[in-house]
Amino acid sequence: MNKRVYLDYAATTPVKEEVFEEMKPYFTEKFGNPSSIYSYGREAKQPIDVARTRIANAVGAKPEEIYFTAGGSESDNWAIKGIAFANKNKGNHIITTKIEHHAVLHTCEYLEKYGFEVTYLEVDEFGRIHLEDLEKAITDKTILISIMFANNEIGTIQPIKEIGQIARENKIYFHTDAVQALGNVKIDVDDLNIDSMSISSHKIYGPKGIGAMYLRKGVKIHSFVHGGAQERKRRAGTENVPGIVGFGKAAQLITENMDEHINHMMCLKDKLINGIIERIDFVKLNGHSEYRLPGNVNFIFEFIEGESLLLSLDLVGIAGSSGSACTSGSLDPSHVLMALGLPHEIAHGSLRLTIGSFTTEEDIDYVLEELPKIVQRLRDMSPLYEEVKGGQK
Amino acid sequence: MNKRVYLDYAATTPVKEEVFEEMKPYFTEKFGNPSSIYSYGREAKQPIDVARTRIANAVGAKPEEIYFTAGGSESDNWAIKGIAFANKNKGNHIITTKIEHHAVLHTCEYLEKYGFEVTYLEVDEFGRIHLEDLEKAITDKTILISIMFANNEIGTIQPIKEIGQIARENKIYFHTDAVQALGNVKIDVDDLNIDSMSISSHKIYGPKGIGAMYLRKGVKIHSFVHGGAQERKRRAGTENVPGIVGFGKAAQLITENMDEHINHMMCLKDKLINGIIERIDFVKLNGHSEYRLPGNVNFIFEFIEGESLLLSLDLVGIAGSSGSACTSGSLDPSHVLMALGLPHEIAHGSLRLTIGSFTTEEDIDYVLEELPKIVQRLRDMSPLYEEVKGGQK
Amino acid sequence: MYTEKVMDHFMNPRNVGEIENAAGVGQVGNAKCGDIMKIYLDVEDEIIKDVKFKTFGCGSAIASSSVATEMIKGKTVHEALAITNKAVVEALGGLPPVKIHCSVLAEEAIKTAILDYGKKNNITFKELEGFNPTEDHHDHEEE
Amino acid sequence: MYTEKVMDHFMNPRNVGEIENAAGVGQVGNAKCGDIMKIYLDVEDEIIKDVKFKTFGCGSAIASSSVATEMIKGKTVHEALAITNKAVVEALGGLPPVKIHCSVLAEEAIKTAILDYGKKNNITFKELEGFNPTEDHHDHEEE
Ligand SMILES: Cc1ncc(COP(=O)(O)O)c(C=O)c1O
Ligand SMILES: Cc1ncc(COP(=O)(O)O)c(C=O)c1O
Repeated sequence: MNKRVYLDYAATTPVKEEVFEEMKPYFTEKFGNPSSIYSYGREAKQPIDVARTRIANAVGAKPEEIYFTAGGSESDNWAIKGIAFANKNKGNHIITTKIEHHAVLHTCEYLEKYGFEVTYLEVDEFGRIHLEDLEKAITDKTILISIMFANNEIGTIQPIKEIGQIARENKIYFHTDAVQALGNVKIDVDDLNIDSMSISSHKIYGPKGIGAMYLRKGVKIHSFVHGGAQERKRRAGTENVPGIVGFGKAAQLITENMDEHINHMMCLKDKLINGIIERIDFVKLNGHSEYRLPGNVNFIFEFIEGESLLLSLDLVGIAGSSGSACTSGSLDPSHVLMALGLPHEIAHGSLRLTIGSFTTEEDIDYVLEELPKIVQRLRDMSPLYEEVKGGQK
Repeated sequence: MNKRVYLDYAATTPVKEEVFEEMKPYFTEKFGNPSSIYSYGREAKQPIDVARTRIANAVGAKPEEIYFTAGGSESDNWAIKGIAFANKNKGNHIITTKIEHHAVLHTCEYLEKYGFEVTYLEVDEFGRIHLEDLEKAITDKTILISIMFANNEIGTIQPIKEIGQIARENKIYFHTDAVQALGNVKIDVDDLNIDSMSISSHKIYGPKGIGAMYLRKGVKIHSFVHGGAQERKRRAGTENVPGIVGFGKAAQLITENMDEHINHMMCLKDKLINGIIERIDFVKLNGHSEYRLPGNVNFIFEFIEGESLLLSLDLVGIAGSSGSACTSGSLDPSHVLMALGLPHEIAHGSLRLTIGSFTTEEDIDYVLEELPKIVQRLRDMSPLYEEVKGGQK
Repeated sequence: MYTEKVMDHFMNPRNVGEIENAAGVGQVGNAKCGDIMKIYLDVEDEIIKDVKFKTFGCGSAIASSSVATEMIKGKTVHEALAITNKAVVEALGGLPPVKIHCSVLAEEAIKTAILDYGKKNNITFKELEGFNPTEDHHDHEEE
Repeated sequence: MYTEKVMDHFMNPRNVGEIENAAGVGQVGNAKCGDIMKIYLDVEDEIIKDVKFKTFGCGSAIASSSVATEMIKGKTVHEALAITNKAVVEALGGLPPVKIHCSVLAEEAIKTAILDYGKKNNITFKELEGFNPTEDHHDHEEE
């Protein structure tokens, strides 16, 4: 295998060269503890302030509303548990959706064991919630609405501004998991009425192991990691200085070039989608045609199973992802595909290809050349396809 | 200022060159998500296994008992909250000490709001707990003992093996914060009867933002970060691959060269301690003479305040740390110094200098040349010293 | 994640296909769980002259089917009935723990096909007493 | 963290020392909280001819004392009494929020010294009506 085509940018992204260059000095040279008052400490503190401002600018927040965490999952856990416990006196009801990332879903399930009640909103066949469902779910005990900005599997974007509006009118805090949205959609926390938001560096060409939580000034929350006075006494632990610097640089780059970046992805995405539909039968595009992340392609290939598809693609150097049960070690296919109302047997055959900064037209051409052959080969082995062919004979 | 002497290795350490070299490829090249099944993912997964094994070897654990976290503070929070909530059916009593790091103390204080009772053991003037106090504190509701391996300010090492023994005999889980001990003291979790342990990479010449929790197989614990299936479903979030690789390498290096490393620090420490005692009046060494971290020097300089001492040292290029209230923005001097029974006014004048791998004899000579002048200068400004001199006249 | 043997059988599966008017056909698993195996047997004098399979499933399901057909081809039905899922796993050089159920499916697909052959020919196999392939063989390891 | 002015006054403090048989001495703060300031005044015809200080405390406490002595030297006691902690902060080019109490201490040390001078000379200062330096001026910002 020589050619390698990476089409899993939604899983993680490479660190951009400029980002890595900016991080470098903070490992071995400017290694001081930012909390220290001497020169080594000051050298490490100032770049944190710069990074915080860059990230704040990327989402229309104030720097002091950005709290660094270890990633999107910690941000989700902190925001949801922290707001829930800090506002328990006001109520114990939380509203979320059935298609959230596990970092939100499993956190909500945990809270259910501690006296909270959670409503998991349904989505339509394209993965969008309906605002009336949200309004109906609100009770006088509702303290938090947590609805993801954009879905990681099918790329569907939710009506965030309207959700924020409803939350605001009902005096309920609104958290959104924007891990997939950052860099791919314009975000302005004020315009969108967002009170709290999770973001993660490694999805925007920054390093892994660093993320942030946006928290609007005044929102009541408990600390998640207790200890030292870092992050305005709200998130303890010696700061991951190089990680923070890298995240900040990545946020700056993605903000500066957002339009171009989105355009680039959109073109390739359309080419890939159209190419697949032209070349392969019995396929179904998952997600929404309009409210969709610019780099997301998610197809069902009937009669075949996702893992064998991924494996075959890997053998020709193409990296994708699947909502197949067999890749996750669980029995059921992705909860997202199930929530769309897809039958189990069909949901097993999904393939997600996500496009990013370094994807080229040639990459897409290569996929459009290889994928049809692979699908055909697997279908020829499938007893389900045999039945269909039989029926057609 | 030209010369720079870093003597704050207990606050953080520079990343060693070999460590950084090993981390490098995982930012821009081998950037895959370790959970993915394709080649990019496998490239990122295998080094995690290597790192886990290296860290396990460093502390006598099995690789599957090591869970990666974002640092020492998260490990402390997770271990203590996770074990407390998971074992609440057995009791609600926790025993710790008055001199723990804030990551333990503030976590315990948080738990006190949720129905837990916490005993904070006293320490003697050298910072050691007395085993009889521990035994007396145990009740039939005690579920967890959390006592730090070695103190970050005064370097005092606790009788960990005996504590573990007592915990074991009473069927109580024993967690230890070994963030300062790792690399400076031999650790074998089996020999020492440790059930859970916090460690942090940036204290052993690894990168910031990564740490680990050791958890003995069979110990009941709740997840802290819920979500994806990473870390055997116990700590969600895309793995910080370069961070993990760096931590693993650092753990390997520190284990291989432990004796040499300890020797190096001990010699310089003794030189520094003796030099200060010879050259400066009205000083007091804090901590224990025998049960002490090999690189820790902590002195009280009477009649002067710690921050002004630190600032003055910084101006001649020496980086140290202080338990002074004025460096932390709080009113009281370090809770550790207070727990030793030092009066407030004296505790304000502490200076911690911690030695590490890159400290040289010349560094110590330089400090011994500069420090006496600085202390004298500040004392000459101090109304408290005036009184003493007055009394001596 | 997979051994070379698994990858070889996945990429170059032996005996893919169907047999028209097969002596015995066995299908196990279901699409809901993400894997279906169908085995066709051609039997003569209790000897498995030919065998083909079709599988819908993950890489290890396909590899398990392939290696299982290879193991029984040319054998007597009794020999084929003696093949356990462990033997399948071994022949593949091992499977990840979460994939062991694929080998179980392969064992059961063979048995089901032989059962079908027996029914069609009024033979009862002692080895199949009490054999009752369940629909759901997933026994994934959970913590 | 500190401005250049602060660092200058910290490293090169003006007017460090004592005045024997001073016209007025004021000491505020306490060692428990980590800062004590002591100011000595030499007053002639209500004019501060000389001023010295001794301070136990952090960098900004020392700098605040130093700049405050500079501000009142040569002034009348009334002019000195008009100096607020804000003026001290400004003269230093600013202080970090957690260090503002140091400037308060400086203001109070001056007032206490003048109060002492007044007592010794039976002068009451209108400006000092109700002045009552507390022991604990820490008003650190907490979240
Ligand atoms: C004893 C001790 N525990 C915990 C910590 C916290 O570790 P980290 O900064 O990696 O969160 C530290 C250091 O800051 C420490 O010295
Ligand atoms: C929507 C969403 N939320 C949360 C996460 C978790 O982020 P992280 O892996 O940085 O913890 C991810 C990605 O894994 C995601 O796609």
